[in-house]
Amino acid sequence: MDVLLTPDEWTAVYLSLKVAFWATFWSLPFAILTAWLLARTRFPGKGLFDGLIYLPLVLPKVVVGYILLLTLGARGFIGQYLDAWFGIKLIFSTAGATVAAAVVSFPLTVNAIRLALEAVDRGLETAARTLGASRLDVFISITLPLMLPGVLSGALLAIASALGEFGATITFVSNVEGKTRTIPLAIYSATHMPDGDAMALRLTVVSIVLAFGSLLLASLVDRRIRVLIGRT
Amino acid sequence: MDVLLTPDEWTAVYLSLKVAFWATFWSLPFAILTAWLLARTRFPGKGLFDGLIYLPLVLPKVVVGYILLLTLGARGFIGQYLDAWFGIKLIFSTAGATVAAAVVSFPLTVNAIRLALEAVDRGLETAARTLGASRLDVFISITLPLMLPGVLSGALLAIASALGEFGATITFVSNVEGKTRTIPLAIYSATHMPDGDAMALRLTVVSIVLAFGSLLLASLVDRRIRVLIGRT
Amino acid sequence: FATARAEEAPTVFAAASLTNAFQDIGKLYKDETGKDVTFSFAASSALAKQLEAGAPAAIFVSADTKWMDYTENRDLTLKATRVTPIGNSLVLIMPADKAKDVTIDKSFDWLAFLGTDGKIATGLTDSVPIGVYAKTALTNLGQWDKVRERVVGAESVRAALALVERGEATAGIVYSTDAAIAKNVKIVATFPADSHPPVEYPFELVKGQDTPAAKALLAFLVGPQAKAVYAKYGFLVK
Amino acid sequence: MIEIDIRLRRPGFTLEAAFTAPEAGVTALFGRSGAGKTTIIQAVAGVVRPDAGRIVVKGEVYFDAAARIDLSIERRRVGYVFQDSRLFPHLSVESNLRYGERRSRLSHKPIGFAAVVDLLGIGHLLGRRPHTLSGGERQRVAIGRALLSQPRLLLMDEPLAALDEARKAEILPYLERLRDGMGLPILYVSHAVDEVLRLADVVVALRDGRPLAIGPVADVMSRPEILPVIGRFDVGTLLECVVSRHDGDYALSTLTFAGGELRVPQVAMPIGSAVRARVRARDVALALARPEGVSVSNLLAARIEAVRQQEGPYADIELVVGETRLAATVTRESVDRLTLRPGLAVWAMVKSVAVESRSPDFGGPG
Amino acid sequence: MIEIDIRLRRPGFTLEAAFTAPEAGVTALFGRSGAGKTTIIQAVAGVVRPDAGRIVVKGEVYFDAAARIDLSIERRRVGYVFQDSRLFPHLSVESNLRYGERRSRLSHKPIGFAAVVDLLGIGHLLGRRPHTLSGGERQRVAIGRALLSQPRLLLMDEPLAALDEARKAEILPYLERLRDGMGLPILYVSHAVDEVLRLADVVVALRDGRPLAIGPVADVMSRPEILPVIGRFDVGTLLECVVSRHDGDYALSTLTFAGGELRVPQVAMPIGSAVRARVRARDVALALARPEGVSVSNLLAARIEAVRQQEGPYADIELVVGETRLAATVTRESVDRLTLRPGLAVWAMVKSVAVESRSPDFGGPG
Ligand SMILES: Nc1ncnc2c1ncn2[C@@H]1O[C@H](COP(=O)(O)OP(=O)(O)OP(=O)(O)O)[C@@H](O)[C@H]1O
Ligand SMILES: Nc1ncnc2c1ncn2[C@@H]1O[C@H](COP(=O)(O)OP(=O)(O)OP(=O)(O)O)[C@@H](O)[C@H]1O
Ligand SMILES: [Mg+2]
Ligand SMILES: [Mg+2]
Repeated sequence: MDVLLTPDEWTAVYLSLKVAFWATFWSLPFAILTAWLLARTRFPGKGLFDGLIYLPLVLPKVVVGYILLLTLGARGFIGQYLDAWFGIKLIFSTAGATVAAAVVSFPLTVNAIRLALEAVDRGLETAARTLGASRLDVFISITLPLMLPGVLSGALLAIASALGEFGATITFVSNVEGKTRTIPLAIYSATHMPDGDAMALRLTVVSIVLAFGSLLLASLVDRRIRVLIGRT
Repeated sequence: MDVLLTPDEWTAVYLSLKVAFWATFWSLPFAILTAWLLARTRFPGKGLFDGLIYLPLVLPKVVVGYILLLTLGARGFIGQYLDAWFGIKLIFSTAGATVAAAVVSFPLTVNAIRLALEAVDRGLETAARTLGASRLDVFISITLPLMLPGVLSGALLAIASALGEFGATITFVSNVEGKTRTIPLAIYSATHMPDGDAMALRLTVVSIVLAFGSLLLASLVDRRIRVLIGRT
Repeated sequence: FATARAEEAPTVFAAASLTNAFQDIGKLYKDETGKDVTFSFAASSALAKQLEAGAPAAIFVSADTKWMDYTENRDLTLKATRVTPIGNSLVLIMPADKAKDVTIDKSFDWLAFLGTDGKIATGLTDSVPIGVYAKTALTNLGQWDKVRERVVGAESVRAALALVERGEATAGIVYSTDAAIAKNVKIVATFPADSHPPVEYPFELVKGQDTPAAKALLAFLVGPQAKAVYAKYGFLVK
Repeated sequence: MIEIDIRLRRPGFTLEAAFTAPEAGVTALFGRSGAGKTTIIQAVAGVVRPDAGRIVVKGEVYFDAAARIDLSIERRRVGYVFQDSRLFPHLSVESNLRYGERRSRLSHKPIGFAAVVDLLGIGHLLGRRPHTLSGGERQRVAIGRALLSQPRLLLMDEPLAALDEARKAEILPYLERLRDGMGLPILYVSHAVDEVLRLADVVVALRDGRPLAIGPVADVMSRPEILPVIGRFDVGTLLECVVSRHDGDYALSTLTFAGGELRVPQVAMPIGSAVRARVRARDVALALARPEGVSVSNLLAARIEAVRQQEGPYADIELVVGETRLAATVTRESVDRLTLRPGLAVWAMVKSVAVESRSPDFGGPG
Repeated sequence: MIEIDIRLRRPGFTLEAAFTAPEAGVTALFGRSGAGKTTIIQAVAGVVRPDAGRIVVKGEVYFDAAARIDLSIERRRVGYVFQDSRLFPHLSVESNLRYGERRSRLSHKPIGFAAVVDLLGIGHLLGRRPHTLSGGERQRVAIGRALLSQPRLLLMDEPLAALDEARKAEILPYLERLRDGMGLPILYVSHAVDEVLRLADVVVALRDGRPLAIGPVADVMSRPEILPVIGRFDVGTLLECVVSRHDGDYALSTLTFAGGELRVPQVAMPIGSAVRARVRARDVALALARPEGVSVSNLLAARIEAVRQQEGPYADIELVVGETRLAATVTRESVDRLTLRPGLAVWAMVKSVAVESRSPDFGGPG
């Protein structure tokens, strides 16, 4: 395989996948919860909350990264406690890259899930409750399966945008070899080298392959889900 | 108002709004068409098409910008004809910034619209056709209104991500004040100036205000739509 | 669609690190001649690629010689017009409250200086010019292999500076000009001039855009009034 | 003429239906749940594509697998009342009603908005959104919407199931008028025997996707093989009659049929009109001698043709009145007590008669 | 005892309903489309919150606006068959059926899976997804799902409207058994008078959100003010009877009531059982003298109490048979011809009788 990519590049690919996977994995439950709060509940300050969710999308990613630095960096006003209490250092670490990817993709995930959630017929939820299911039970047994295509779509967007995330990552965790150097960072570097075109191209192709791979996977899963929930 | 922002900053804000608006405006019909193709039709190569749509999301924005440069730049294999035939030069132009923003936000818009489209009950479309409406008529009179929340959500995402777009813009159309220097580019420039921090902060706040503004607008419109289509 | 027309104010493609100096000089030029200048500040690489794609800029100012060579080699800029009026030096900085002066030479013990977890912030070491210079310098000092895992590459020199300002990185390698304008950081050492190629900012006219106006502007950018501004921002003026 | 001859396979279900329906009349699709009634209607509407076969409506080929013709849904101009009402949630009731009306290209719209709204009693709902309607209200709007699209063919899938008797009693005569006055053919699915008997000219009884019996309603509804579907109490005889006299004082009319006369509640039709009268077998009692002093006003001299004992308490008696056959159901005990037997002359006492408004002119079943 | 006393306002509609339903019996909600039937059921299920009032089921307070009690839907343990079937599209038919069953906390489940599947004839559908079901199949699964949740109270909103007669005839006796054998109270919405008469103990007739009449089914269904709802042909009398004899040869049973005897198709109940017999007014003919040699097996000596001429061809006759009142409908012409008048002794010929399986023990209406 070394014919195709250098070991460094393989490292970047591996790291990208890891970051994208974990960013999506960890943010999904929160995204579902957030989407549920936005779609199915009313609470004071909901408008503000709704706005906050979209912020990472509106702000330049570099600013997002800078805000992460200010808050979650080792001297950040949350980061210092993470460090002091749990010994968690996000800055310059893969974990930090994951957090950056998760934050940036969060609004996309929430939006996709929310749309799917709003499309779930509330009459079915009511029917489930008359059959003795609690709210939580209804959510797990009815709502969640019915909104799976949306969750999947959200996860796909999350993975895709995590794979493409650059600005927030580099600003927050910088580029440490083997720790935070994801494909976009490698590509960015390559495009800034006068002789980097070949490398940039290779990595771009890898990105595309990964994207198609995840899309393919997603559409396979999606088809199965659709067959299951009868929306073929 | 100059108390708040310098004229240069106002220019950036105005430009950002203009770019975000037109990017969304022009891409929306294409996004709707694409979503419709993906959700309601089958054609050979659909998987590939589906994948292509998501590419701008997966690739680092700098690469997207670079690809735009290669294709739509003055020497690009499409750009040269744009120039020769229509006298359209995208580089340094607001139009180019708009194209960059539109390309980057396209997958998000398509995804949101597609989810909404898939949630539209096809039984209603069938019913409309038995009442004498052609496919197009059905789409306009039934499908489109019913998926409006999704279109709105897609437009919001598009505006938000256009407001935050940096990498593709600076790579494709450079950073020219009054033409392509949107808020994110202005923030970038500000961070390279000694007294830039205050300016960067001001512009960040402006971004946030704009985001909340568009969200507020969207949620007002959304509520009206929901009342209209009886999904309160 | 708006189109860029040739008779408009000439556009100067400049490395982002020149932002503040050029904006001042732009104002001086307007005062002097009544004419406008348009600047586009971005990474040298992005600008070079835009030139390659046919961007109608008049003057290209790169943050290193490599990208200027790149455009020259592709016949995009006019080699004959190259001037290198300004340079910079590489310095080691630390947060002001932790600063302790050191001397950098081949025997300097970087690991001891950084402590167990410490990091050095600079630009991306394979692409961002400051990072490339830093890597070359450390290599020439025979230290690169020891510290490479401690080097964090930021997207720009400004981002590296921020990491030091915030105290996230123990130290940083930046240009002296950046260090001069930064708050809360202190220069603790300057890299020996022989440890890296000279930091230079070459200026060239873009091929096909060498109008009298562009030539006049280039002359102004390397003229005495401009040099005063460069000096003010800490550049080495030749 | 409406020709339907289609085949369609689904996992565990095969539809194979061929029949011809009258061009201006009601064809009832009858059968138990899952028999394929909705599927046939969907095929005619173009919502479902049969695997093979032909569908021709009034000379226009809707579908022909061999000739690769498959007319698009909207060009079939059918008014389809779905089993679920399918109102457009984003449109007001009025806009729902107008949806098809606006799209109809007829310059003269024979089915008028005001008339339909009035008939269906939905005038007070016009400004409302569908999600605020009750089940029956929704169904009425759906019927109105289909009618107002000025269809060439009406497809009705259990349209009246959710409605109360009083509303049904208002809508049925209107459907009869549509059928008669406008020559609008109707394919009608219903489980209600009353509705079918009242409206239908031709009945297609389906079982498991295959026609069990096809033919004029009078024929089919009295065949024993469809008893499981209609339930035995509703067996009866349809008599083709002519209005011969009106008795305004008592609000009665006299109908003449081949074999006698019937006195029925006044029918609003001129003398000489052809009507169809339905006599349920269980509404016919027998007497050995002409009963005197009874409230039953229809006494018909009859002869017993056949006596069929059944399981349970009942026996089916086949009578001939003049030239007309008449079915009666009595207990087996009565058969023995009165020694009813073929050939015996008896009096049939017909207590109540349901009268349909017209005589059918069948398109012969295929 | 089930106490319902609720008020609820919507634009253009106000529900104000107070009634008490028997703890173990069927309460039918009767009324025209839009009368508020579904709204009442939804309030009991907790799907809709009344503005004020109380709902108490079997001693448990479901809702009490004053005491700020509003039991959550899932804790009400109602089995709700919705007007639209609301099957879970992502679950197989079997999983739909099991959904509520699994969530029921009863260790002994009195309503068995196999029995319900068998009754509803949905065994062959268990592996299917709801979107492949026909309308009637869907509704049957919905009924099964509600039953299997082992409810404390069954709410049925037109559950049988989409079903064929034969299926109805199978399901109705099962519902009767549930009612009788398990003491399961049922709130039942239906437009079908037959179903209501057969199942209901108490009828609540609604108009425009307000009860028009509340009471034992025999009472309410014969009141003239509800005629517009049920249609005049279905007026009748309910007789409380005791099974007194079986005649196996003829498959007949004899019922005794206060005033005489009726011979009816054999009922599968031991001698001495209380049953309810229903005689439709239009199934009663009158004779001045005892008719001889007629197939009608029920001849009751009666006296005319009242004669009410109506518009149209009919007159309502109120008879007394022994101690029991019996309604008859004859033509006005017959009244004149036979000079029927109060006080006259006549014979009532009752051709057919529908027998319900048990005698009601009403929870008195509130
Ligand atoms: N959201 C709403 N806004 C206004 N009116 C409503 C709303 N929901 C229901 N209604 C009205 O309340 C009344 C009662 O509705 P309900 O569904 O209880 O009727 P129903 O008796 O079940 O009728 P059906 O037999 O047609 O199902 C109807 O007139 C209906 O139009
Ligand atoms: N997608 C499908 N896959 C498998 N079987 C199907 C599918 N769709 C319908 N069926 C079956 O086809 C048969 C006919 O369905 P159809 O809807 O025509 O019945 P119907 O006569 O209208 O019944 P009902 O009176 O219950 O509405 C049913 O047995 C149904 O289960
Ligand atoms: Mg059907
Ligand atoms: Mg209802």
